[in-house]
Amino acid sequence: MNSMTDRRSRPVYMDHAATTPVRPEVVEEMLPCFSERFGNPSSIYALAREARVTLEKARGQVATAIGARPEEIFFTSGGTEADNWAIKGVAAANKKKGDHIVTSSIEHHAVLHACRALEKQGYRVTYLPVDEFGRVDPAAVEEAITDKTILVSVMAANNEIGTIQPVAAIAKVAHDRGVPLHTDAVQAIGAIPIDVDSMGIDLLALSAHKFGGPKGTGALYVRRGTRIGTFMDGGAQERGRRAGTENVPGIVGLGRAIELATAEMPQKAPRLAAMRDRLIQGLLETIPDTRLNGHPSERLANNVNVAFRYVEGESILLMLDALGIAASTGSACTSASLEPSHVLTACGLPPEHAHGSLRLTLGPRNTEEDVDYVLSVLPRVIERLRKMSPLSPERYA
Amino acid sequence: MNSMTDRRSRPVYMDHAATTPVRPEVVEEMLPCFSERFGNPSSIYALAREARVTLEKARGQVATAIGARPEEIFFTSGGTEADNWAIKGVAAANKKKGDHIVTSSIEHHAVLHACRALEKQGYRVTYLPVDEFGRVDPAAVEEAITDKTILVSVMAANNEIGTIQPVAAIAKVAHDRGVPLHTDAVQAIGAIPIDVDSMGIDLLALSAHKFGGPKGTGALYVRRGTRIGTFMDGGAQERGRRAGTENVPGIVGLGRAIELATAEMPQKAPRLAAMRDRLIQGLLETIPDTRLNGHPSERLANNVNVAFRYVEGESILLMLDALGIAASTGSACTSASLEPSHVLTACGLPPEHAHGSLRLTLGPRNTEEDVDYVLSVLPRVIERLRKMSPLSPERYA
Amino acid sequence: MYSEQVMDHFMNPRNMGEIPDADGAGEVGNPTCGDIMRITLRIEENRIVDAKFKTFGCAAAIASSSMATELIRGKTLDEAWAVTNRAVVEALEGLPPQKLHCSVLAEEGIHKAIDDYRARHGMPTANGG
Amino acid sequence: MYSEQVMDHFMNPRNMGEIPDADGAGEVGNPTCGDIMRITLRIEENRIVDAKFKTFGCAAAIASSSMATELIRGKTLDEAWAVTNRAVVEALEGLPPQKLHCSVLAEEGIHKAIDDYRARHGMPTANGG
Ligand SMILES: Cc1ncc(COP(=O)(O)O)c(C=O)c1O
Ligand SMILES: Cc1ncc(COP(=O)(O)O)c(C=O)c1O
Repeated sequence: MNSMTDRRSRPVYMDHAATTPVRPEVVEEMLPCFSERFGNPSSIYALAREARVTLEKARGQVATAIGARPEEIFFTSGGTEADNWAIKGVAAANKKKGDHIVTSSIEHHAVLHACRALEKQGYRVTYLPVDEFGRVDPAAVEEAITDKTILVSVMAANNEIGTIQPVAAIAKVAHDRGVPLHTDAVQAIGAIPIDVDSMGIDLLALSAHKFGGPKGTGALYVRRGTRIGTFMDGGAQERGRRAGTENVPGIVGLGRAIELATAEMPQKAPRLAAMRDRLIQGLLETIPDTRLNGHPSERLANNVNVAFRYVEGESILLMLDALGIAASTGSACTSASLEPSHVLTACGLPPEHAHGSLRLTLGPRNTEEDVDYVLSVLPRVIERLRKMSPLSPERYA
Repeated sequence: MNSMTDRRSRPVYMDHAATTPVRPEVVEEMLPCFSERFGNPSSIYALAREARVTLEKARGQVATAIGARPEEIFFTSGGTEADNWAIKGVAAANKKKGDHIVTSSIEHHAVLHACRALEKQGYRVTYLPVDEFGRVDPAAVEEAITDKTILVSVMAANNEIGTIQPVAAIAKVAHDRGVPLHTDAVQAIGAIPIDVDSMGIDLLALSAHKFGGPKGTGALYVRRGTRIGTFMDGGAQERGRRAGTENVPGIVGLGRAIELATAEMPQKAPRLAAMRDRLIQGLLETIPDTRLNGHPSERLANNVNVAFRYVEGESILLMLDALGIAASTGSACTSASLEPSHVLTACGLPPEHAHGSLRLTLGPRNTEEDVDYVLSVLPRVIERLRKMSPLSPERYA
Repeated sequence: MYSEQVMDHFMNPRNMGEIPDADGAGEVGNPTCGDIMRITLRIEENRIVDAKFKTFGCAAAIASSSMATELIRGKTLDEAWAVTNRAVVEALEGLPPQKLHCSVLAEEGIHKAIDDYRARHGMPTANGG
Repeated sequence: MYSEQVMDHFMNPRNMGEIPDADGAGEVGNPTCGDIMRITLRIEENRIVDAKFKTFGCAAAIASSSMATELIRGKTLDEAWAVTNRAVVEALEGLPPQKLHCSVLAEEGIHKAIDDYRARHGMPTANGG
């Protein structure tokens, strides 16, 4: 089938929720930190003081982006570490107060598996259900909180279906019961406005590679006064709260990337949303037995997630790849697994529909032609796979 | 005092134990991973498969460098994470077997503070003393091991005084009692030959930025069959044992750097050792009341650590800095602290001598002229500071 | 991730479709796990003269079905029965560990289709039916 | 890390040395902590006409001693007594938090040297001696 192997000259990358290319401006700012301004920020000579200055500049950039104070920002090796630290650190520091955590069933595995690790140590965790669009109900959070609850952790926006959570409302019910709120904002930074004060966020995880920064760098925001233990023990870096020689180039890249991403958000988001809506509408119109996963309006501007019945996601991905389109079935981390997405299942999708789901996540480099190309190619791919499939509308009729 | 503020045109960097510049060959190999081959290795399309291939190449490079199998190498965010994971991970996985860890009193804080964190959870830790040269006695390890011992952790070479430990002998006594051995080899990689099999190492921590690789990347070697829990929970990266999107550029840099460092070691080490010996001899000869810290022969080829009586380390550093020389008093991490180095204290140095210690650590870019310059400048610095000091030989006579 | 053979059989599957009025048919797997294979056979004089598949599943599942049908075409029923999942994997130049179950599914599908034919003709079947 | 004032007073310390046959002398700190300051004073008609220091310690300790001796020169004993560590820090344009104790040490050193003078002359001292 030759029409299925024609690659376009320029590949279409539509998996920005998995990772993004580092922006050239960001690489440029990182470069001198490798071999010239390479000092260890903990040392005291001039070379090292330069490194410290760039580090603190980046801390300020991150703080500004989320409305925090610089001394509330702690650099980590990425979103996963930030989530692990937030959850395990709060748990360890509040042992005397309680042993119960409230989270949702659609969190990223960085949160879910950190919670499972705590359960093995005897902590109790409530995994709240979501509605068909993937939203957590603040009233359900309120009900779940007990005298023993030490943390509520609900993500700002979901990585698979792009659903935006009512974080401010959830923070409010948590605070009414004296419980701090952690939010995994890895997908939200640069995509929706985040202000830790007005939203009532006490801890927030972010990751540079999701918004044009480098992989392996992230941050945890910790509101002043929040009780949290250390996760990485060792040297006195990050005011004694996160040990390990700082990844100076990565942190410099994070700072620049978050500054650019938040500054450009007002212009970028509507453009992405328009492309997103054209994609969603086009796919629903041209491909029968297709439904939209996630929320129709409370959704990230760059997220398209659709379920095609009777076909399986990985084979869609590989055919798209042969056609030069990079996409995903869910979170990249689980591409190797056989289980249907826990997020789609939590939204009530039957496993066989979940298996046939495709995620396209747009980025600033995507063009209208990219959208046209996907809309022209994807119906053929689905048709071809449906022809191979023993499942069919008749069979389910 | 003008002679104290003349900087040389080329600064002399002699703090390679704190960190090293990333080698140009390494940066070159990292560069395409930022914006071109930027795929998330967990995805399945071509761009991501490329990333996975480079990742696995790096894993092979690291494995080869220490005589391990690729599937025994797990990438981390640096030496601190590798040490934390080794110690906390083995502790968590062996709760039923025991609750006792044997380590030394001169470990890096990444090991010591991880142990302290476990003590707070109820584990027991033996911190073995060292002799005046900073060596751990394998017989003392043997004596310390009990039926409840689950791990022995002794560093391969010390970061402050450069003392090389008898790791193979220590591994033997640990194995005789069925206890696995972890070694912090952060300072040893590229400096002394390391072979996990012939040395009997079960877990090993390394960090790229100590041998010409980037900050924020390291690895933990875990011998097949070693019981260890996860430290970072989340996605299925690193075969489900270390979650978090892989720092592909960093890992690629680590792979190339370790390959270069181990290949060049036979040529480089003797050259560094010759410069080291000239420095040590020159300083001991020209500056009275000076002693060598660490072992006279079992020492890293690049490490000079001397105690100057009657003066304080930080003021030496700052004067050297004004003269264009970057050096350290001990581990960079503790430069901000007021306590004398725990390593020097463990070697039996009285605190006031420990306070007056200076570490110079050489690297491949250092030249004989650098050595000449330090030898010409340092005696003046010490003399000047001693003139300011109320302490003196007479006072202690 | 996948060998060239897998990619070739996935992108250009052999024997895709369904034989009308097949002499033997077998369906294995279930949609919950994301894998269903339907094998249909045309059998003449105890020999498989045509084999087709329809598969809902990943690339490995599609390639395994394609390769399995190729391997059994022209074989006697006993010969076809002896085509193991290992033979399918080898012919595909390997499968990733987490995808080996796809080749098992292909073997099971063939067995089920052959058993279906045997049952229809009153011959003894694997599950004694 | 350090202000320009600190670096200036560290690299070019004022009043470094020891006044022979000083009218008042005080030593504070201890080598275990890595800080010793020795202040010597020449006092005429209840006024500090000369002040010198010798310090074993970090740059902040040296700069604090240098600045403290500058601040008390020419002052009466009561005026000099009133020079607080805060005044030293301000004159130095700040010290890092973990180095503030150096300025405290300087204040203590001055008090001790003044008390030494007072004790020698039968005047009441801070610790009632
Ligand atoms: C919502 C969410 N949380 C956490 C993570 C983990 O971040 P990282 O890959 O930087 O560890 C990701 C992405 O992988 C994510 O999408
Ligand atoms: C011996 C030793 N162990 C561990 C570390 C920590 O490594 P990293 O800074 O990469 O976290 C260092 C250096 O800082 C070290 O010298």
